[in-house]
Amino acid sequence: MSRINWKQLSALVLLAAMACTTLSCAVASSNEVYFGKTTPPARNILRYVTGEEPESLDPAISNGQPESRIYMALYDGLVEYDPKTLAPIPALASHWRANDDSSEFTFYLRRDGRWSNGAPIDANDFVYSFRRALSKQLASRNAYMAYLMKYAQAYNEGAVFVRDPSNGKFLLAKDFDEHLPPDPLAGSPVDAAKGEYQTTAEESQEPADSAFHQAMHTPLRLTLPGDEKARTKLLNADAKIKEAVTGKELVPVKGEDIGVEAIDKYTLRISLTLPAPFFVGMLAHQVFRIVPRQVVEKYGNQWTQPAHIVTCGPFKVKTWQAYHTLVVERDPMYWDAATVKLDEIHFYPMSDNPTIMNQYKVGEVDAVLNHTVPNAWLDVVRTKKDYMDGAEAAIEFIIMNTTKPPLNDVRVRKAFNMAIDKEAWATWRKIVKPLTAFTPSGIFHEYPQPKGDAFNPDEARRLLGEAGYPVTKNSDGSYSCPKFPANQIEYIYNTQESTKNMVEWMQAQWKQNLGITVPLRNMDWKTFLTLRAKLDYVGFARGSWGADYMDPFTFLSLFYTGGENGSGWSDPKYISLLDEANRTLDQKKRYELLAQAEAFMLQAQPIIPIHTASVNWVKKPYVKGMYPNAASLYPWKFVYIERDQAKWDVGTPSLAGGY
Amino acid sequence: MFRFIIRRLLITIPTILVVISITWVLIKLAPGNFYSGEKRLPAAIEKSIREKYGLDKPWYQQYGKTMWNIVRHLDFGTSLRFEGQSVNTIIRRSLPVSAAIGILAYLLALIVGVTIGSIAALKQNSRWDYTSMALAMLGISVPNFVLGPILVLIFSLSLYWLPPSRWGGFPSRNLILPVLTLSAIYMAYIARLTRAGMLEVLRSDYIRTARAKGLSEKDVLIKHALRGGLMPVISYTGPALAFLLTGTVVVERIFALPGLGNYFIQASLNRDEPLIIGIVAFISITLLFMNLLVDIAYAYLDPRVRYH
Amino acid sequence: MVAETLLAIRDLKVHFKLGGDRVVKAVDGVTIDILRGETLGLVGESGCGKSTLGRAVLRLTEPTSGQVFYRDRDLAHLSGKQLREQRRHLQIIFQDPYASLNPRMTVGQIVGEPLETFRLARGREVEQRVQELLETVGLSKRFTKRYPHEFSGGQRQRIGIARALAVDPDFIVADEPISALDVSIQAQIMNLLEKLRREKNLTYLFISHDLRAIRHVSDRVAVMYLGKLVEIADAKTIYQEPLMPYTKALISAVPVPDPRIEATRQRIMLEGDVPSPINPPAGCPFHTRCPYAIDVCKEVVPQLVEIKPAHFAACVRISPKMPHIEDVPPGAAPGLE
Amino acid sequence: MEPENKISPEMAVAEADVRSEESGEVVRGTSLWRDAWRRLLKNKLAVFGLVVVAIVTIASIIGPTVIKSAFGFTPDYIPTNDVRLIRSFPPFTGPNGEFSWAHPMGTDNAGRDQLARVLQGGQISLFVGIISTLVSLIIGVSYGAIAGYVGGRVDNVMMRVVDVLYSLPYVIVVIVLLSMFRSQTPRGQLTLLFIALGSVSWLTMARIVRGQVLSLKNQEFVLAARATGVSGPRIVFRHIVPNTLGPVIVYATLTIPQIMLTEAFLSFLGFGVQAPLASWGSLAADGVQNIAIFPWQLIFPGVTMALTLFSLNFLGDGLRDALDPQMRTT
Amino acid sequence: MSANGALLEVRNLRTYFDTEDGVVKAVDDVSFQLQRGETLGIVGESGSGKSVTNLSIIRLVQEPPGKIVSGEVLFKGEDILLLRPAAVRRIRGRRIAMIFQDPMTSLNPFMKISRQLMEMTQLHLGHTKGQAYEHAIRMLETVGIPDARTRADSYPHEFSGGMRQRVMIAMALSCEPELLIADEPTTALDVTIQAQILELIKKLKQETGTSVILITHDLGVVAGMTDHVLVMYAGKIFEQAKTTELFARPGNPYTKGLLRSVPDPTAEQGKLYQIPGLPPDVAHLKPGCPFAERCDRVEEICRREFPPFVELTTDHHSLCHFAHEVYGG
Repeated sequence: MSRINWKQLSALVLLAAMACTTLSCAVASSNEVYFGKTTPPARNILRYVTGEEPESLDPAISNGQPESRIYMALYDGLVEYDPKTLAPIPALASHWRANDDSSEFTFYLRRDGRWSNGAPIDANDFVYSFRRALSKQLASRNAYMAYLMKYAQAYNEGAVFVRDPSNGKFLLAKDFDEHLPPDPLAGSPVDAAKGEYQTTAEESQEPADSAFHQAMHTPLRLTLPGDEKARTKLLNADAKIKEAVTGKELVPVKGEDIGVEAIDKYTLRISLTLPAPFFVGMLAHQVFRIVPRQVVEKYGNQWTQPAHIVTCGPFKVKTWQAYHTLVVERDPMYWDAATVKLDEIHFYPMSDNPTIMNQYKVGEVDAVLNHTVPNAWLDVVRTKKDYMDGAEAAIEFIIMNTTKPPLNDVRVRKAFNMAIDKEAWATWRKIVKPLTAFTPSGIFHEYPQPKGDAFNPDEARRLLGEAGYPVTKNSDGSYSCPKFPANQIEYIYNTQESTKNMVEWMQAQWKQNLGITVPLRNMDWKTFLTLRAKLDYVGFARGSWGADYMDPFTFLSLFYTGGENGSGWSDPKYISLLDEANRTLDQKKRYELLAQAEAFMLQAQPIIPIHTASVNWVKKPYVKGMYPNAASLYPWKFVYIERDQAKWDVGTPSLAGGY
Repeated sequence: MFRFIIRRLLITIPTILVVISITWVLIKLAPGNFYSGEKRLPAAIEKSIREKYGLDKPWYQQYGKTMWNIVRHLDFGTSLRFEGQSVNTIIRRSLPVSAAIGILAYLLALIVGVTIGSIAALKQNSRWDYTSMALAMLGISVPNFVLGPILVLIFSLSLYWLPPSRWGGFPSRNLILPVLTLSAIYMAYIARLTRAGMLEVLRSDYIRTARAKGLSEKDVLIKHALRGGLMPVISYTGPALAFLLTGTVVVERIFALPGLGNYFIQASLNRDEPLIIGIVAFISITLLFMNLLVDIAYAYLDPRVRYH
Repeated sequence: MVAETLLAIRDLKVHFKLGGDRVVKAVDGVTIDILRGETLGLVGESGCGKSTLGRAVLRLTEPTSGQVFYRDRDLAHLSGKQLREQRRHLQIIFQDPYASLNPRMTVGQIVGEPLETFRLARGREVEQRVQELLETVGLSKRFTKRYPHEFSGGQRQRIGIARALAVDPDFIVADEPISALDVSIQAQIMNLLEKLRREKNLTYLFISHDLRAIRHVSDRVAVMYLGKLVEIADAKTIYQEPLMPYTKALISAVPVPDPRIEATRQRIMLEGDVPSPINPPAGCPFHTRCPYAIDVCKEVVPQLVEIKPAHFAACVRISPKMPHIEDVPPGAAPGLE
Repeated sequence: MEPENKISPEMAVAEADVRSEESGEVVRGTSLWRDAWRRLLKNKLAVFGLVVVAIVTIASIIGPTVIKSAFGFTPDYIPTNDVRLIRSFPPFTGPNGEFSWAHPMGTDNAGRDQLARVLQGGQISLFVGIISTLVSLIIGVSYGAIAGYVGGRVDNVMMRVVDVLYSLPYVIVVIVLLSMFRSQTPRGQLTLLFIALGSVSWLTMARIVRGQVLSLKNQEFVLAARATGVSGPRIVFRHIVPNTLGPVIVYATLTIPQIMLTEAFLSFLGFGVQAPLASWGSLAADGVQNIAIFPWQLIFPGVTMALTLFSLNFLGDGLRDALDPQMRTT
Repeated sequence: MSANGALLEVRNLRTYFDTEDGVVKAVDDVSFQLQRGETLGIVGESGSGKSVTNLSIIRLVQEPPGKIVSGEVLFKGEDILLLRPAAVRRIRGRRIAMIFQDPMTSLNPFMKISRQLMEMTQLHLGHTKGQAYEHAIRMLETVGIPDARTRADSYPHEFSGGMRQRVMIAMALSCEPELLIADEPTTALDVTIQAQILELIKKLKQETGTSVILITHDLGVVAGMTDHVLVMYAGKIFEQAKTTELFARPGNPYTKGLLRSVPDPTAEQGKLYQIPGLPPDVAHLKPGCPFAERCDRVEEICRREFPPFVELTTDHHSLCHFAHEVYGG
């Protein structure tokens, strides 16, 4: 029946294939200085790809990176990140003072701060915003970032104070907990701290020593869970507290109890539970950026809708089309409006990396978010002058479930660690640094980062043998470990192209050096998180973490838990070392203690460090003022479009020097 | 006919409620929460979040509340992930995008597919027939996540003719590539269905009658054959259009379009319960409605069915 | 000679519900005895319910009401299992030789299946029995491995007959068995059926719209119109002396293969079509087309009456005293008296 | 008298045929299948499809072994001991850009041989496609046949169930399925994937079969079977279902590509085959990411997949025509 | 006009079909002529080539697989087979009209009856819509459709079989064709309806003087309707004669067998005569007479040699080695 010449068909297929080949080769071999078009946009607008669709424009709500970049355009805090170093620079606070042990801070606000609706900004806005961010009703996922403030955690958790109705006195924490770290503020009562502040002429009026301030310097009160069930359980477990609490009155911790106080309209005082020299650095975080009280109270959770929203950053919302574009425009009310150079920023929520790169290449966007250049593209893109990379305050590691055999044996964990050639991995991954510790390398300069075990396959095999899984060498030079129950373990990871490459690589290493093939299992992000959090896996799980703030503690705190860290590993010694470090005022000493803790943890090996990540993105050469800083955060007011080709960035802009 | 429509609509309601209920159960069974992240939240915050969204209530209360709001007010609630955004608003916002792409793609598929299919049927077993059917099969064999990027590579990255992605409003040049990508497979199916339908009709007695009347081949085809030959395409249109209208995840993702499909897949991955339920309910309503519409259209186009 | 009644059909009704309130009264109160060893011809135009009647007798279509007695058991009210047992004795041959054989089964499977269902044979016996059956109906025993599509219409009809014979039935409903066949083959099949009847002492209900064939194969003929039997008589009588006006018209409409007869024949031409069984006319179902209809016919439903010995007709305008309608005075309805 | 005249006229037909059979003048296929096969072979496109599918299948099965013995690497072999080799080399290119037979399809990002991966992907894709199609075939055909045959209220309810399942969020179903029934072994994962894919793709099949059954169940051969006392289930599965073969085969051949594409989409979401195993779909999905830089990563799996699906379609159409008994009657 | 003044003359027509089984010679060397005002019956069993013959006349054979291999179809002296397609289309429906067997499927189910009728006159007579509509109503009334005006806008499925066949006839006669080809027009109908339709064709033929070719397998129909008969078997004309002559003195064993195997309701019943065996497989014809295998007076020569077309009288021909013997005996 068929008279067709099927050669025509195959010709058709071949033709299509050849067309693809030619075209794509043409694309790949383009020998240009930059990746794609470099025509600046006609208007003074930056088109930036932010990543996932922002969850909300309310800075207290979301803990995501895409959102944090948007919040930096819309909201100001006491301080802002330095565009290169990420150190705190003055924002709504023109300057600030800390007490001797960095447990109490006073911020002096600039008087020209204004909301986008023209209303002035004063200290009460901060007090309101902090209390709101910590309120149970808001249930902010970032609230823990503010736990350093006195009673903030108690308030956020809905805890209660215990008051003796007879004398009105509160029970104190120190009476019931010997391990409690000393209370820095209580140790320095206000009376004894005359001249706490070195006031400048501008602030000649000494801030009144309020009752609240007094209260902050009284010994830490005892707090008990607000939830009756949890409280009863706790009381039943501790006869001493139970007895003390009996007949006493329970007073809920209120927002007013948190250690933040508007001394006057333009002076804000924050009292902490612990000394925290890095605290000012944390204050640029989104959870500390302020929201407009009137608008929030008027519109409830609808206040961020473009029709209602009032902001305080260099830009304000112009239009918002979800999953498409958020347009923000220069806010003339902004106190530093003179510095703001862009007329508008268009934030594009996009998450498929090749799609983003295509968009960038044809010149439809000017800059993209971090980790956008696919690994395989690096060979081509890295040679271009608009490619950005640099050290990142983020690490990649493997978590092991230490509660289930065979990885409950530290020798086995160490063996798997030593069997990975991280140098080779980093060479292949091209832009990362091999890591043996749990804190990123080259980020915290004075931190005496400990060294974990290095690549040592012989030792790895020996350790495995010692643990009862002898590794034998085959005639062809490969290894095998027949006793190891490889089929009962797995390596779980979330779906992501770059991760897949990595786990395959690790699997290959283990196979090559130990003769063990660990089955890989990928799954969607939420499933992965749940399994890992519940320790509902045997073997290995992917782990990665980027700094919340610029201190090693942001990493080490991942294991500052009772084991809810995906590995099941927890050790009181580790926790007490960290506690001790955080009590230590001397930065150098503190770092030493942190390093001790890290070294201790590395010995226990609940994780296998892989690499310190690297910032990895592209921006057009005409975009100036954006730097490949360690957290990929950009204070937008410094960003501008440079039309003079001579002043374009050729290569990665330097992170040193001023801006 | 009227009674038929009413009866079908009445059946639709319990169907959709069952769909919603099963979806609800599935979401509850799926591991993870909308708020879970790389670093585990402190237990107290987790508890506050659960209280805030009523997730601490017993399951029957949660279920009851969800269903009641839907039944009583057609209110699917507020997205969990997108604070303060109501599901109804999100659907209203994203539907036009999906619909524009979907309808254009289907129209294109219809025009090209019917033309190709008719030619193939008329010139059965000729070179025309084989070439067009080979093209149609190519359309079925090449996944759209491959076709899309290839089109982008050619028309955007190499020739710089068209934008590679993103929504540009309606109408705009941004529509061309996603519409092409999306329509390819439908085009292929329609071409095949048309060919099969036309072949069957062309063999039928009444076409012989039309020829015996002295009508030209063109008139035979257009006046007599096309209507009957397109009946299979009509019945295919219902589900096809419903899925097209409600977005195709892959194309919306490749081209970064703010459509329903994109929302849906993200909502599923984010475990955004109200949003998932809302979109599922919307899709099933559309699906059932489209099927009904097709049945009505069928009845309208085929007088034999109309009077039954 | 009093022949034994094999099958007694009593007031059998088959009504199909359509959408809404519409009901098709396909078979509407049929009562008739089928005698052992006879061929009862059932004739009528398409849509008159003759096939439905044939199928309802075997309960291939569920009767709405009425009884079908076979060996004192009411087939119409048997349970599924009992009914399947009875199927051994009652078989059917279908009209369409293409549709009635499963195209995906071999002849051996088609004919052998009833044997296996009723466990009448096992293993090699089945094969042997199938071959015997094929030979009985005039086919080569080598055909067992072949598929229906390899056969012509006549051969297929023979396969259908072999299948019906496999269980050694008493009674066979032949539902238009020759309508779809070529003229030269029709004669073959009719002769085969006749031969089998003689040899196996079968009883047939022979359904056809072809009056010439019915006349040839039947002992008695029943004429059906719109779900009702309107005339029953032996074959010769009904052709030579039809009583009911419808039967008269029917017989006069049959073309005779002889130009001389055709040239001179007077036809009774009926007006219009058979009315729809969905809303059959009140009174006599035939009154809408009957040249002899009077007002009474629109109201009274005529009963089958033995007008002449062993000759029943349902028409109010005739009676045993006045059997010929041509003789009845205009406007009179002797059947009502 | 001639011996022929002794034969009764009824027997003449049989005799005539026997005669012609003995003289060997009439040659007819003895089985539907052989007949179908013969007609399939006459259809050039179908033969082309058959040949391609056969070649691809055989190559997929034995290919990886052959490559291993010839070059020493497996589809998941990452040369981690020599980082220079962990790169995506173009086809027929060695580590220093010289011509080499080692990787006729080039290598992927991790330096793995593409040919080996494409062949192994073929194993998975064909296996997934065929097994899941079978699953959907078994469920869909049984379900549709029962609904259509029983009819009435049962049919109504069963079809409403299909409506409901049609509307269920596919992604979530898969998430729940895969997380509720976990398996550590790659094989167990694959089995789950089959079930997940098959269990969602049977719906259309059920509808098609139901429609067919509705029109078949009043056919005379079904009545004949009932008349000879054949039981309900036997009627459905012996008499009716085999006759739905034509549309079922066509739809099944359309299901295979759909399932392969769905599998690729699931891989894209992270529910597909587990690395380092790969399917054509996942290879193509990975390759698409690098289309502008390493086109061979897309072209080889993509073209292989498209060619195979292409051929399967032709084969399916050919099978449908060949198996349609009505095609025989002119 | 052909020399002898016939309206239609078919000469040596051959129409072959290319099938998987081989070449089917559906019509093989068929010649006949039809006089103006005459009714010609073509009788034959299925597959005998009677329908293909007539489809070939107006070139409606599906091509492929069919092909008119050779021959002439002279319609008023003009060879239709040589005309351009457009010219053939002007003949179809206008001068030669056809009615098909199955009225249920031969009308377009998607189109109103009126439109299907109007199409004819609009196309061939250049009627305006209004004219065509009126004409359609008149035609429907002519063929005896009650309430033609109200029913004209119905769809075919709303009509019964008999009514549809009337519509087909109305349509065929719309342009007053010179030749009407009725291909088994009553096979799908009941006897009482068949009688009506045949009567109608007879009546209309008398009124319009149209020539008719009536294709049927029913010898009874032929007996009552036709002037001349062709008997076809295996793509050949086996016998041709005046109707009365053919029935009275068939000159071919096949015709004879056919006549004897039809039960005659008027005659006394005996055992029915039957032609043994099956119609031949036209794709695999053996040499010799195609009927030889089934013939009761077969002789050696019949299996070996193709029979001659014997002229029994000027008007009576038979394809048989022993035509004279059969005719005489």
